[in-house]
Amino acid sequence: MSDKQQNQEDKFLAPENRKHTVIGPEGEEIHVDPLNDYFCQDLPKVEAPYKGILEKFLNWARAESLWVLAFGTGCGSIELPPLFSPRFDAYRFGVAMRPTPRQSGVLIISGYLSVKTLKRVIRSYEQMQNPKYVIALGSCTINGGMYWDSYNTINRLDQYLPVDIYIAGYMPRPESILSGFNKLKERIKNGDAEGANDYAEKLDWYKANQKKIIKDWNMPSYNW
Amino acid sequence: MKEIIDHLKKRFPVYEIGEGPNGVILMSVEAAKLVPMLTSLKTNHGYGILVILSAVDWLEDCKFQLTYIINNPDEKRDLGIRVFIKREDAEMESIHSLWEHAATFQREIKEMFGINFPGSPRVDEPFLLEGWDNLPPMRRDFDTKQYSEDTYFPRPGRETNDPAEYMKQKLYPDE
Amino acid sequence: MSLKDTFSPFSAWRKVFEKPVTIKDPISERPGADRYRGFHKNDITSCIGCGTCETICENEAIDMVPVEGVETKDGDSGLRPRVDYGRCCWCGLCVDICTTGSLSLTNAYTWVEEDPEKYRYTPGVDEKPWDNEEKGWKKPEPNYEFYNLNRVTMEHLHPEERSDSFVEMVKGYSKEQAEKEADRCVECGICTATCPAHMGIPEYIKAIRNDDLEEGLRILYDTNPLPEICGRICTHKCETVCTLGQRGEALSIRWLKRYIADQNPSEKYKKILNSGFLKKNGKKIAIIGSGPSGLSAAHYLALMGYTCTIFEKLAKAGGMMRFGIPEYRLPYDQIDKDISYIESLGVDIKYNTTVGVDITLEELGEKHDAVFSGTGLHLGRSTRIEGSDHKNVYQSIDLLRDITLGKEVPLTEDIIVIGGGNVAMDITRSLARLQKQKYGKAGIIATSLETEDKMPADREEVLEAREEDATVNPGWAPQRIEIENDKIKGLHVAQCYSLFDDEGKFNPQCNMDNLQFFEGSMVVESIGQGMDLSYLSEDLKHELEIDKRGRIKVNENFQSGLPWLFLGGDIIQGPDVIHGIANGHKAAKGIDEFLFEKQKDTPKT
Amino acid sequence: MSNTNYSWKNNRSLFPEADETGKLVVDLDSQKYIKVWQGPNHPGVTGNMSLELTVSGDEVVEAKTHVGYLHRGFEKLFERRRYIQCFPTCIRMCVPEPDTNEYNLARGTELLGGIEVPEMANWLRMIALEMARLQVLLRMVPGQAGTMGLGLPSQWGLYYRELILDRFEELTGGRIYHMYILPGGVRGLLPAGFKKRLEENLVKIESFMKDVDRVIYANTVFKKRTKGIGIIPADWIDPYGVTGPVARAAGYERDVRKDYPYLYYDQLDFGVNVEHESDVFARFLVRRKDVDTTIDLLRQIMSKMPDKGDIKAETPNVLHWKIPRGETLVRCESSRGEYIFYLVADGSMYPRRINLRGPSYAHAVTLLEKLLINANISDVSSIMVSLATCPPEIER
Repeated sequence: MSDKQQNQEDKFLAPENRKHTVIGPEGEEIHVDPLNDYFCQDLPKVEAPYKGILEKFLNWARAESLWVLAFGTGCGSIELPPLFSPRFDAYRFGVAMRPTPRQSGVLIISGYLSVKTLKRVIRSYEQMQNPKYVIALGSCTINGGMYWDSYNTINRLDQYLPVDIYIAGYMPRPESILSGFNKLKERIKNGDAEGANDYAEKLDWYKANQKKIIKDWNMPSYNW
Repeated sequence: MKEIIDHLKKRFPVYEIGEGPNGVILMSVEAAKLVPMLTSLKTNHGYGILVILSAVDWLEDCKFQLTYIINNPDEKRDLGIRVFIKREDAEMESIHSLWEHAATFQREIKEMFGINFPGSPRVDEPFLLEGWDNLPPMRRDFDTKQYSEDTYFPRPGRETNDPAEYMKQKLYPDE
Repeated sequence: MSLKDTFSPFSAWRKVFEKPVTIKDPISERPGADRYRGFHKNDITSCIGCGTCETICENEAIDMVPVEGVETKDGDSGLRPRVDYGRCCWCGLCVDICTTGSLSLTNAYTWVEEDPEKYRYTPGVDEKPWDNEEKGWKKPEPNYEFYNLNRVTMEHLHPEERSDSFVEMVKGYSKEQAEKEADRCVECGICTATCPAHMGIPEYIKAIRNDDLEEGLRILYDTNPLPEICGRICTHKCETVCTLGQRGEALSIRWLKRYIADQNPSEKYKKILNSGFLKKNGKKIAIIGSGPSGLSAAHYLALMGYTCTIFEKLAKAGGMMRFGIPEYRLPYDQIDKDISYIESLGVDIKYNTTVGVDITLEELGEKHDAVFSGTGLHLGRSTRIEGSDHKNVYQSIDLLRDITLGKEVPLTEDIIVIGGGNVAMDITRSLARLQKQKYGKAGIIATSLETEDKMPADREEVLEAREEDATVNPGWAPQRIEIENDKIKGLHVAQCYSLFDDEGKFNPQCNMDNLQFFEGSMVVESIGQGMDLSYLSEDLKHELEIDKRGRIKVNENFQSGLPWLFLGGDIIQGPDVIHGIANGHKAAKGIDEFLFEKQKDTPKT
Repeated sequence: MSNTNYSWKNNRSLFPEADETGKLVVDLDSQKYIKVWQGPNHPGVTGNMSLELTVSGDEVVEAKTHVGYLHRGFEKLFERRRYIQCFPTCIRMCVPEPDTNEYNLARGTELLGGIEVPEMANWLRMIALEMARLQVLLRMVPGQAGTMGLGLPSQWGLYYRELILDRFEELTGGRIYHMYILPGGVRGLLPAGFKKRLEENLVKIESFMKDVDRVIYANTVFKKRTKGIGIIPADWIDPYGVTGPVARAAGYERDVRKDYPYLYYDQLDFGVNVEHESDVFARFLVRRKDVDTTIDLLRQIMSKMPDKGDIKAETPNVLHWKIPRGETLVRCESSRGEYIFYLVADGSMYPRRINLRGPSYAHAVTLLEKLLINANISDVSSIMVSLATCPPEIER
């Protein structure tokens, strides 16, 4: 990263994330560089599959417990609560909602993403542990949908995050979403859902795209 | 209703008085007289609710219109007051001292139209946008489609034909 | 707070004993409701590719794309909608506005893909699992339309008022009516291709909506220099393909054109059309015949700077428009309005000059740089049945000409007209008017080979003729004219049940058991016209290629075998005003091209 | 200013001092306060918005709402859409209850364009609006208990809401986005047997509401956690533009259906549900009573509406419908309060300005920020839900 770029980022950096000095309880000065001290510096790695039956077993296990991050990013999130209600009961398919990214394996992008949300979504995605998958709901994630000419929503999600499954519909019904989960399971079992590895591999490309539109990037480049 | 209009006519330079299709009385007033007028309506005539504070960009006239719609809950009546201000360095007196939640409206208008309301709480903080570095988006000279195409670029692979043009190409290309 | 409040929540346990409400797996097969707005379906055979769905789509989700197996033809653009499910929001507005009713939404709703590029498809062409789904969103019923399917009624003079006078019977639209009618247009532009002159129909209708009639007139004159005339008597092929006609009544394109022309006063034409000063290029063109094609050619040539001279056989200009169409349909002052504008561009009309008699075609060719001939079809055709050589058997075309010229027309109290075309209706209605004027009542019967539903005349012409007390009795083949003591007694006819044989040749078949006799003392034949090419000398004819039907062969620029001779109008394309205008326009371009090439070839002196 | 639900007497020293302007001075470096972000990804936040809370212990000393995560620039998009094209867009301005958007925009367009709506269409609009209100309330009433960990009733509520959504699907062809009300009328008559099925659903919902009463209303924990929490003083109602159930819970008889009757609400017999305590519990109670009112209204509408009739008035061709120059204000009562559209037409095919002012615009920004001060951090989401915060209508 060039110095100029670094300065560019510093301009937006939140005050608490800038390098600063803290006075300790005994009066000693502690110099803090939050970006280095508080955040992990390791970049994501491509995880090679295990060999043979072990990988198959792991994939089966991964497919049958899809924990979804409860992050309603767009209007599609109105169909997520019914999915977990008694009528559609996604739990019986091994799909459950989790409140924090650290426990979740599936990120549902439920529709459009404004630039402001995209920033949070990227952060949430990067905080999630491997194996992780992204499901995109609705037209908006494919080619802008309803908001194709809006100044504040992205048009193509695949430019910013690796997407494993797209579900058509505006918004998709719970039944649709369930078949999306089934398809995702199939892909995982076949070992095709390699979104996370793709993200690790092409991290520079993704980051460049993300930074192009998030003009006040005030967080570490990659943080998990 | 007539009394209030007559009263206002006497005290303030109001013009363009007319009734909207939904029974809303709309009138225009000079920007300088707005706050005294709203104060008088609020304290003396029971117009205690600020329903909406909205801005309209009349690009062709080089003017911004600010519409204050206030409501009298006892008489169940709405009064719309329009103010026209110039588009260059647009600035308007803040009314957050009359209605506290006017600050939210003013903050949004500042961000979306670039009309400044000096003194309004948190008016300079971004409200809906983050890291915005272009024209205020609600101004009519900001082209949202162009911006979207340049920034978020649509998925390629689409092409369309105008039926009339296409038929010309196919049926009578040389005429 | 009471004890009850502490224990009451435990009643939730009651639910344990209730039947579960969970939908059993496989859950994704649950069908949507009958009206569900799911994925698109299109009946591509009834779709005409008008693109209205594309226009209304707020997300620009629909593209019009060419489809294999669908041909571009009159009334069908050959395009079909392709939907991008990266844009669609399933609001169903495209279905509601679909002019043909071919587009609908099914109640299928599950489509999962890994590849976002796959979400583009052409309904009805790309096979999808829901193609045979019957349920789903269709256009709501009843009385739910996004535009008016019915025309604004054009006011006519009442039959009683009009049946004895030659006053124009169609009143024309008022401003409100015209704007309301223009509002119906969906701006698809399918009509433009069908119009022989390819007029910018959606554009001038838009000008009416915007109340910018000057702009409208400019658009009209781009392709048609006779809007007053066309606005009244055009055969409006555009209206036959109008997409609104798929489910309702086609737009009254002709009347709207007339509205624009009527509302612009002729003295303003030059200013509006910006034709005050035309630079002359010094080249001279002769035009034979002042019919639509001749006038059209003269207009466009004059605009290009040529000096045009029209040679007209009769004392007035207009050709068939003036002498073949009765005044109640096309008033003479409207013809004069259009022609006087063309004359004001510097076009010279030499009246009472018959080419071939007063001046030969060869002479014209020598004196001018090029000659355009649009002499039209002015010879009547005879039925050649027994008795048709009687002196009281007339040709409609001759009678119509005489009516226009103000000559005394032979008239009796009972007349039989043979023919089912528009000209037959014109003469029937004209003679009925004259009869009313002379005898106080109409006694005229028109008969044709074609049955009522196959008559070539416009439907409204037939109905209006009946309103004016003329009898129209179609479906009879004339057999012979009964003559007694040298006077016509009537016409024997036999029922005609088929017009064409299996090979499609004209070969009327009659049922000789079903005969009828129409009484009458005068017969008018109106079964078609022929061309008079006597002005072409044998030498010239030799150099021209003439096909089997007697028509002279021309290239796409209407240039004949003689490079300096251009032909157009009825003699090339059959009787139709708008074709004549289109021919004239194209021939004008052809002449310009020809002379430009010629000038390039000749070395400058 | 002070809304002291909790006594600060014991640890007054922790509460920040106010400076001369009355603004609290919170010095984060003093280590007395922690800044907590609640949202946008947080189970206790309705929709996609965030609260920036500065807490001392578990008491909030400063709150800031951050919105804009759902900002799509609707009002800009309207500028380049024809009137009819605004409809699919406008319904997305409030996701849970889209019908009020449709109605307001259609009504505004009709008022400015001078269109008379057929009687049948107006009755059908009322059915749609009341069904929409019912389905939101079925989420919101049990959802209030969900904010304090009692998630079971909201799960039930979601199922009963599904029943109404099924009716919507049948009537309009869409589960969430109905696109039913368009300028000039509506998009379809009631399907055969609709009234019967809706009545069956209403009966089920009524019996469900009894369960809600047993499990939530008559629940010691719920009462303890909601009574006296989030009190809005009565004199805040007007200056903060508070409307709907929140104003009614403070003793104000405010209901657009009564005050500014639209459609045929003046022909129906219903009362305005009022409570006086103005706390979370009172707001819950108002909404709970609203469910009954809505069910009653639906029954009245079904019995009073005609069986058939025109569903749409004749409008100009929607592809180039020019609305004459004018301004209007349209309001209707949504489940959350007064829902207002301000329309400016400039005589072209495209609206000049359509401005939405939903109840959350007033409730969830200025009022919520003020209400959260002194509140316990565990009550934050409870207060937020009780104000019926709907972020998309703030951000648009």
